[in-house]
Amino acid sequence: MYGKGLLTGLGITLREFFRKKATERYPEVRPKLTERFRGGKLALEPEKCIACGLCSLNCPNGSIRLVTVKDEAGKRKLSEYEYDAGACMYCNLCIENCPQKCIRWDKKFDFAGYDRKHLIIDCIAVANAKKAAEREGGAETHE
Amino acid sequence: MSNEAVYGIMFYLVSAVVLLSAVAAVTLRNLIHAALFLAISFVSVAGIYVLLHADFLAAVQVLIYGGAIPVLIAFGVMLTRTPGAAGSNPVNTKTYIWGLGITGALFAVIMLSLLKSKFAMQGLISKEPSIEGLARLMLGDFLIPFEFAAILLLAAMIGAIILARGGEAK
Amino acid sequence: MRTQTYELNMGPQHPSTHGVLRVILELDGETVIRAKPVVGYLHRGIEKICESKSYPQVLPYADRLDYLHSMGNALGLCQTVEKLMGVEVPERAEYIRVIMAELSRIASHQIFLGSLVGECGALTGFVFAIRDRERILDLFDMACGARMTFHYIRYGGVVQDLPEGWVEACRKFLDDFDGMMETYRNLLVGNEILQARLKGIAVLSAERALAMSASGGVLRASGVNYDVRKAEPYGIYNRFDFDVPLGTVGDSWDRMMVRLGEMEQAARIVRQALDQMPEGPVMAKVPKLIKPPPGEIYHHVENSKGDLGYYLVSDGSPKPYRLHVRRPAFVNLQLLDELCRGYLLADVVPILGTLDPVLGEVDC
Amino acid sequence: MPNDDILLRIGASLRELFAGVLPGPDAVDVAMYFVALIACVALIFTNAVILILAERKVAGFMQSRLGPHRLGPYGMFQTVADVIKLLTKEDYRPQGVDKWVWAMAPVVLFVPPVMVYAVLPFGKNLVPVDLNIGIFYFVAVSSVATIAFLMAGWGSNNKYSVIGGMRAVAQMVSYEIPLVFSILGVVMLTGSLQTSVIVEKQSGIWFILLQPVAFVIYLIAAAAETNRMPFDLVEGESEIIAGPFTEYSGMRWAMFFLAEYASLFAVSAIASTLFLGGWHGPSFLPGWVWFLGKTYVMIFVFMWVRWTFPRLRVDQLMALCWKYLIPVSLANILITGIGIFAYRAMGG
Repeated sequence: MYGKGLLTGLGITLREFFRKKATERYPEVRPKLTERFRGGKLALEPEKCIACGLCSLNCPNGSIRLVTVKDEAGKRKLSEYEYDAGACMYCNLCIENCPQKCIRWDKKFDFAGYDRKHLIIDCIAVANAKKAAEREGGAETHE
Repeated sequence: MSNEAVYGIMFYLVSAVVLLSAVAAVTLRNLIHAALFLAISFVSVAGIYVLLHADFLAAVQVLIYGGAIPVLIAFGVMLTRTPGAAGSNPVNTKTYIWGLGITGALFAVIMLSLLKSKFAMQGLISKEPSIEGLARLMLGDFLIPFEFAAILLLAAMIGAIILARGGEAK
Repeated sequence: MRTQTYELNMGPQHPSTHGVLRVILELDGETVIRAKPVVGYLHRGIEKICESKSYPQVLPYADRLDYLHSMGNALGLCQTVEKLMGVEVPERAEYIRVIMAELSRIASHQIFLGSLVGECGALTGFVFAIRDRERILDLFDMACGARMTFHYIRYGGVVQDLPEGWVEACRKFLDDFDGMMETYRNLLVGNEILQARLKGIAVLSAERALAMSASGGVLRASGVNYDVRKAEPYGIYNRFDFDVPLGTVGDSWDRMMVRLGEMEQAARIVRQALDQMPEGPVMAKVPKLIKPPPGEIYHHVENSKGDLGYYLVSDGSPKPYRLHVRRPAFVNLQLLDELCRGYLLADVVPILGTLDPVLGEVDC
Repeated sequence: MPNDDILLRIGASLRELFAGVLPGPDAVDVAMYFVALIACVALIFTNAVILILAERKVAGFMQSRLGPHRLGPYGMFQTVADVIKLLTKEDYRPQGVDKWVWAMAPVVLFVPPVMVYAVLPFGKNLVPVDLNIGIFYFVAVSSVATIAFLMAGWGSNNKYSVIGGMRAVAQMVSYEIPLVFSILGVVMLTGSLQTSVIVEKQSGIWFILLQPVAFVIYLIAAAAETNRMPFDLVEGESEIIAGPFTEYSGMRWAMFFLAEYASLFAVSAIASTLFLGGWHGPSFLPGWVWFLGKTYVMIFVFMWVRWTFPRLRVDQLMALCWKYLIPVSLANILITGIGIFAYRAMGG
């Protein structure tokens, strides 16, 4: 009969009306991130880093900029490590190619800002600030 | 203030709107604006009907003219050539005199016939619902003309459809 | 009455042109006389970028071609490079690749269905499709940590084995999938208004479809039985038992129903793959520095949009000398003008929807 | 017990108050009309605020979303915030619009729903203006809305808007006919156009049972008249973006929404008047509560349909009207006439 499809359609939407909803109240209910989640910013552990530059070399977009200096013993040392989230493709190649496993995703994905500059992150400073905060109170910082 | 005075003031106000918007409708250069003023004119005529306690007629006036004016505008839009509607309703000043003459003659004819004829319900405001009397007249005394009018309208409609289709075939 | 035609710019900012497509419509009243698609508003020069990147760096860009079927794009590119290098992919990786590509196909067709009916006005159908697609994205998120640009399939296999509990989650999704299809059928397919909107609209004959080198659902809706997975089975597709849904008329309705059928067939393939999947390594021995031998190769796969081909020229260096992508959405989109002529303005949007262009792929 | 009705008591005390201040009964009547007008406008505004939230909630719930939920409990103040935002927006006039036509369109569109509210029978003795041609007045006044859409469409000087305006004419002029014909069935049963009389006659049996076909036709035609799904071709946001509304912003744009929801309420109220027994209902609640309840049920039905169906195409829309609805409604009138005749012949 003509109109049967219309009525079944109405039935479906009415049933949905009383069902549990699929969406969440976002800022209060945080999404559960999976273990392998790629997102947020790069978190660096500067003392583990050997300044080999493989992460920067493997990055398709050149979103990692690092500067190395030679110390007294002639060993290469990291002096600057900048990560530009605005240019990042989140392809994971930097992390996969790190021989020391000293970079990882911090998974804090909500870092929208009003300026492009906010997307460029000085990873060494962030790591130091985090360490300082841990030394202070042991509490996790949420920058 | 007596009721009659209020009705008088209202009558002249509404009449002024009717006449002024009618003048605007014939003089404005923009077809769309002209049609809109025509709508105002027609709808305000309904106001006069309301003052005369002819509610049904007023509603009919609004329905017919309020509903039909958009079609008129639509035709105006369709017939208007780009660019713009600014000069879409050209007014030929040379025919002013003709227009005035014809209007005057028509006005005279209507006035004469109005003055000559005698009205059955002169000066009487009927408290009876106007629609019932109308129904009795249309479906009783004047049934045959009423039905003839219906047939005429049907024929006109069919004719219009045929004309429109013919234009498509070309 | 003499009438005038007029031009109407649909897009590039228009709610239903699937991104930044611009269509210049020539209309007589509401009847379409000409519909000229103007592409290039999302052009990123991916083919050119790829010439200056090493092979591993090229791979993430493949995800960004047809971002609704990323897994399929990556699969095609990986198989192209593997074919040139002669790499043997481990069994388990092959199965995972098929599962991912087919799940991605379902997700892509859900977007197709949702956006098509959403453009016809049934927004609830759109939201239902998006909601159900979310389940697939959750599976991808579990496997590789991303929901859109996965970068999961790599040269020589897949980057990581499936995590704990993934197979069960996938089976659970497949169980629910029949219910989802049932909802689509009841809410959308059975709806008489939608049928009236799509049936008999924009009929594409098999000859024209072949002449315009259409592919994918657009071609099969016209009744041409051509599916790369059947015609030239790549990977392990010859091990699965699945049908190729075909249309009979070639109208918008058939183009929609073919895609719905493909979703079910994809689910069937995923079920078989989950059952047959062996244990083992997921990555072949591939050198760190990928340098295919000099030569050229063409490889094509059946993407959700159609026949996706990669033409790769290698000069033996770690960067591709030339990579050309045959983008099915781009090829299908050229049918828009032909299909729209003589139909109404309101038909343009569903016709565009059934051609299913993804602007990331069209403009590349 | 109509005197227990709180609204009637308020009305009576107001009348007493005016009688003490104003000279003559005519002046008191006029004052009471003004009170009714103000009440109607207040109803329109509060109702629109409620209905916009309700629509968004209904849409959300049917799409397995939560709908607005940020502002206030269950997002109750969302529309209030929206209204404030729209009011404080810049009054922006695009270049090249037909200034007066464009600016007047939202105002003209707002007139018909306000005028229709005058004849809605909110309860026994609670009709703002109990015209003896009430239903016909509703039809006549609501036909003016077409002009407003066309004004907006033409005045915007935008091709999308003109297409929308032309669609509005074709659609609303056509669907007026089945709308009137479906109402006619009820009018034939009652022999009156007065809304209060129509409701009065339904004390025994609701007319939806006697005129089910007319009810369905009325629903379809009313949805088309108010430009709601599946007949929202005038807006058709996937083809012509928003049709006549494309070039409006701020409060002018909000006026379109106010008018849309006001007329949605109006057609729903007329539906409950004509077919659902108006204020009749078990007497533990006052009549106007029943009336509003039935009206809101009708509104829910309209929303439900909107969030389920796709949109028709313009030729299908016209075909539905001229090829199906009008013949069926004419047949309905004929059958109703025969039915009444047979009923009388049997000595009913």
